[in-house]
Amino acid sequence: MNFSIYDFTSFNQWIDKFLNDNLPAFWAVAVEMVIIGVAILLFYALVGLFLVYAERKVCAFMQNRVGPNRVGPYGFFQTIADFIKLMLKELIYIKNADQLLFNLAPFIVIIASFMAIAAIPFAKGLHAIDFDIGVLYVIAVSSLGVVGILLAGWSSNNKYSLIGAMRSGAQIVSYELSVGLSLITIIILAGTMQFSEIVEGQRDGWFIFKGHIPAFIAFIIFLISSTAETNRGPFDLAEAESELTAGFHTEYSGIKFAFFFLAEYMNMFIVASIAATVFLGGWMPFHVGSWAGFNHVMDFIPPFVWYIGKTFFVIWVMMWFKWTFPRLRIDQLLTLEWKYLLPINLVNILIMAFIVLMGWHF
Amino acid sequence: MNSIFEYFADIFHTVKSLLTGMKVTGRYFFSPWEIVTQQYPENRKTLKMYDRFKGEVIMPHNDHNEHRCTGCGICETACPNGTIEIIQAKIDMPDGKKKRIIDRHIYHLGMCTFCGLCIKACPSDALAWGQEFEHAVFDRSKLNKTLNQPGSSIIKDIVE
Amino acid sequence: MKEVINLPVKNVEEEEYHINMGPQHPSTHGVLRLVVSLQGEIVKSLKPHCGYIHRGIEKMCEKDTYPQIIHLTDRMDYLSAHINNHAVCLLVEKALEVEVPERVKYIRTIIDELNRIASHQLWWCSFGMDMGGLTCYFYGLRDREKILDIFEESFGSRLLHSSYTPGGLMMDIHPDFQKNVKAFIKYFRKKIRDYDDLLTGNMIMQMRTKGVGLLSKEDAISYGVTGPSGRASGFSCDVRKHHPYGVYDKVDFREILGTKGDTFERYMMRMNEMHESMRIIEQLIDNIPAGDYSAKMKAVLKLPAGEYYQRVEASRGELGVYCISDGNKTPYRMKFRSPNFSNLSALDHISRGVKIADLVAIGGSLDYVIPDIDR
Amino acid sequence: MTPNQLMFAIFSAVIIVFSILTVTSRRILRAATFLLFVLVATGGMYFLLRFNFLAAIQLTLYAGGIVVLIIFSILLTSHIAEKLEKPDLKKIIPAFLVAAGGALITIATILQHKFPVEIASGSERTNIRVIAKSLISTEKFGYALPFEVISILLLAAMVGAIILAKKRKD
Repeated sequence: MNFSIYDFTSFNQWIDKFLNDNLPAFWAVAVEMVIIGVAILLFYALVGLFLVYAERKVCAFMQNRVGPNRVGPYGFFQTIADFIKLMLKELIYIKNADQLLFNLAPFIVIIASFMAIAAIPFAKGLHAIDFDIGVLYVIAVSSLGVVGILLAGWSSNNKYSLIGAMRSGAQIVSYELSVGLSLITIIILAGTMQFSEIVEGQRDGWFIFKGHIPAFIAFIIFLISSTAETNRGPFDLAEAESELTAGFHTEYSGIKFAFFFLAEYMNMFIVASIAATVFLGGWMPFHVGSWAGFNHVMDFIPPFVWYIGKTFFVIWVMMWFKWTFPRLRIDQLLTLEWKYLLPINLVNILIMAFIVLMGWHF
Repeated sequence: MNSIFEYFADIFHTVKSLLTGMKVTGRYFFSPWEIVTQQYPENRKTLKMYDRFKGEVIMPHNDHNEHRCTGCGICETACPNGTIEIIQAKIDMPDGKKKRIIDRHIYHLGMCTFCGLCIKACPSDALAWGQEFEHAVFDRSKLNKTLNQPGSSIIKDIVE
Repeated sequence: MKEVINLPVKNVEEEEYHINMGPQHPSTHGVLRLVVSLQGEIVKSLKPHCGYIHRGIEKMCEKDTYPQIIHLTDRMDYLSAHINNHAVCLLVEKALEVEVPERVKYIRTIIDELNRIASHQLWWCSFGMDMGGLTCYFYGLRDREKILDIFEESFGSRLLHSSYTPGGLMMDIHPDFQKNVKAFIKYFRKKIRDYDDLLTGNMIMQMRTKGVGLLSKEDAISYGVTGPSGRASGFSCDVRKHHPYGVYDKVDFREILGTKGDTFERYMMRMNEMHESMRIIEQLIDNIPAGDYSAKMKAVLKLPAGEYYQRVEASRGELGVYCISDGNKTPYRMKFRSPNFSNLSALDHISRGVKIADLVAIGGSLDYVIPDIDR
Repeated sequence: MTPNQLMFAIFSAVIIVFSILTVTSRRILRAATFLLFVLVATGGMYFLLRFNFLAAIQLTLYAGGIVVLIIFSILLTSHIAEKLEKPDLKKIIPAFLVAAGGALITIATILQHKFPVEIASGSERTNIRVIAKSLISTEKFGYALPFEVISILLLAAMVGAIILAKKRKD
């Protein structure tokens, strides 16, 4: 066995071989699936807990505060305490709600985000499924999450929830377009939808640099529209606190609320990882042309660290958005999408296609 | 043509204004020395209230366990909320006359609105503001305080 | 033939339905209940229901002596507590024909203006929060703390001071008062730029507020909308200018008037008033005359029988105190004309046809304080 | 049993159970939700067959698009307490007969076909590049013309929808 933090391929092959040697084929596959499932679930939970903590610290520092600082050093275990509290909290029974859908909704939301994380490459060889349609798959799966929000809003039998759900429906359906189109801009440049190939294509330079201005514009549009698609401020109309109390999850409590909460942060993590992978080179280190020494130092940093660093940078930018801007109104939200983002995006795709045709990219 | 120009001018202005806002939050994010939060229980030792801080009404006693309150009841009438209750006792003076003195000066902290009228009204300056501010208790009856300490007496030179 | 599938025909887009905003709702800034009838997201009409924290302050005044009334007026509009106190003090002084020392007038004016700034800072916080920008809340509170520290140093408490008495002040200002106020103004002039960068200049905020919640001058007058909200519509209603009290007749300040009367104008009125208040303070702070901090008053104040009215410019509008005295030490009847009550009455008129999000913004721009409405 | 067979069994069971639930549920939003499960399971079936592109399109269009649209319109039109009326027997029987007849014909047709035991290696067929190339190819078996025709049709539909929506306003 040859374990290396720079390339997990041989490690994975070793596990695969070990299982196949010792178990019948069916059980080998089953055990592999369980291992991957548990690993992703663990990662999911840990990242979710950390993101909640990070969000609180980031917003606290932006607001001249200290943030959580009571539970553990620098309040590091605050989210774990919150999680325990949410687990122990009573699940309020809503009398006139549609119980089946009410209970189902948080699961749909969390399953959708859980499915999307499977296609994301964390490092070389650390990749659950490497679809040839990776980007399309992620777009497809993440579009399922809105169903959960709609169901939650409707089945709570609460007017605030219903308004929140309707806003969210209009918002996500229209912003999916921009997310898709801005990714298509890069797909044109990369010539593939497979995540591993997209990352590999950025070995000699990240796409955001390779694609000149159109790639940068696509990145900005992706940031804006993915912020909207994950229902985060300033696009948090679905749960607009000052207008709709808590929007679609007004009636949820305890662990069901925690699911929504976790799913929101994980969706943020997923779109940030896509942004990191597609625009910022995924786990590829940062290289500058012919500076061999510099490039060598960059290579020394493990790919997983590169991936996590880029992802958290994008997440930090999204948090920065949220804690700076006031919320948009629903009509402004749609104006932004249909009048600004979509036309710019379409023109951007054309320019990118032209650049690729002429071979002007690096 | 003009409308196209406006379209892009709009985008430019919006982006500029948004970046201005982001500059503010971004600057504070990277300047943690500007944090204004006080970490309360930790800074208890260094936390100092202003001299005039109205924490609660107290009755200062001197070293001989003496106070200045004559029990006249002016503070009781001055108080708008009925926070102060004066319970008087009668003692026999050496010259045979009966004299009324203070038995208990009861102060209901839970009802006090800290208006300061009692302190202002007191003719013998028996009352003052205390600096104590940690008033939280589990039992409401603990908020009913007797201001004159047990066994205390009035300072001799106070003339009624 | 009977229809088998009875497809529901009710259409939320067309049907009018009601939601209760409040008494427990983040945007009503307290326990106010707005019964909003909506069509989709459009507000058709709304009905404010007040009285959830009615405490009977006017009735309570009838059993209290005049110095005691002061501490009740703190608790009406708790954000401009000093200004409320000032109204009652002026009323008593007017009735008793007491001339208060010049020093008291100066100090009262400075403190009133500081209080106005503090109140507008808190309004800015909560307006930002209503718009969804939570960071505003902390910046506003951060700067407000400085003013509250100044108050605490001089008068011992931060929010409800009761530091004015008929005839003067409860206690003299702290020796450091002038130094601290000047330091604050220097500090705040720098920090108010953050406010402009973060919210005023922000395009999202401007798009959400410009042209929304229009209140014409005529309507402002007929609804009795005063203060910054009224002045945004061009209704010149600044009591400080028209019926000066304190030393407002000696200072040079502008009555800021708007023209359009939309949410953004109401926002700008308060932002500009903060600058104007700082100007007033700067003119006065170095010229506080020496002297007594209170006029000689009788131990028991008895107003001559009659009716008295005194108005002041509170931070949300014109506060009027109307008092009937029958010559006793307690008033026969006390009536407060609170600015928020009148301002709230215009809410239905100006928010018809706007979206829920706009209703929240309009509510924030009217800046109502519920204890003042309910009294 | 291979894992593929197990997954096939799971997906088929999900499809059958939720299809029946979809048509028998009397709450309309529940029916729509069950339909979502059916469509997602169908997408899973495509993944099983390694028709990755088709599976993703199934998820995007049917599960993410059409079901969301259905749910969204239900949200706007129906109230939570509403239930569909119980259909009477007179209508159940013919409906059942028609459905059973359709199923019989389909099954009979499928059974006539001889399925090869081996799964076709088929990397050529499902390769995303091949699909993309044939979509925009103008040669024989190219889909450029149908693609453009459909886009014009969709454009016309969109314009029509906008006009219809505008008319209702005034």
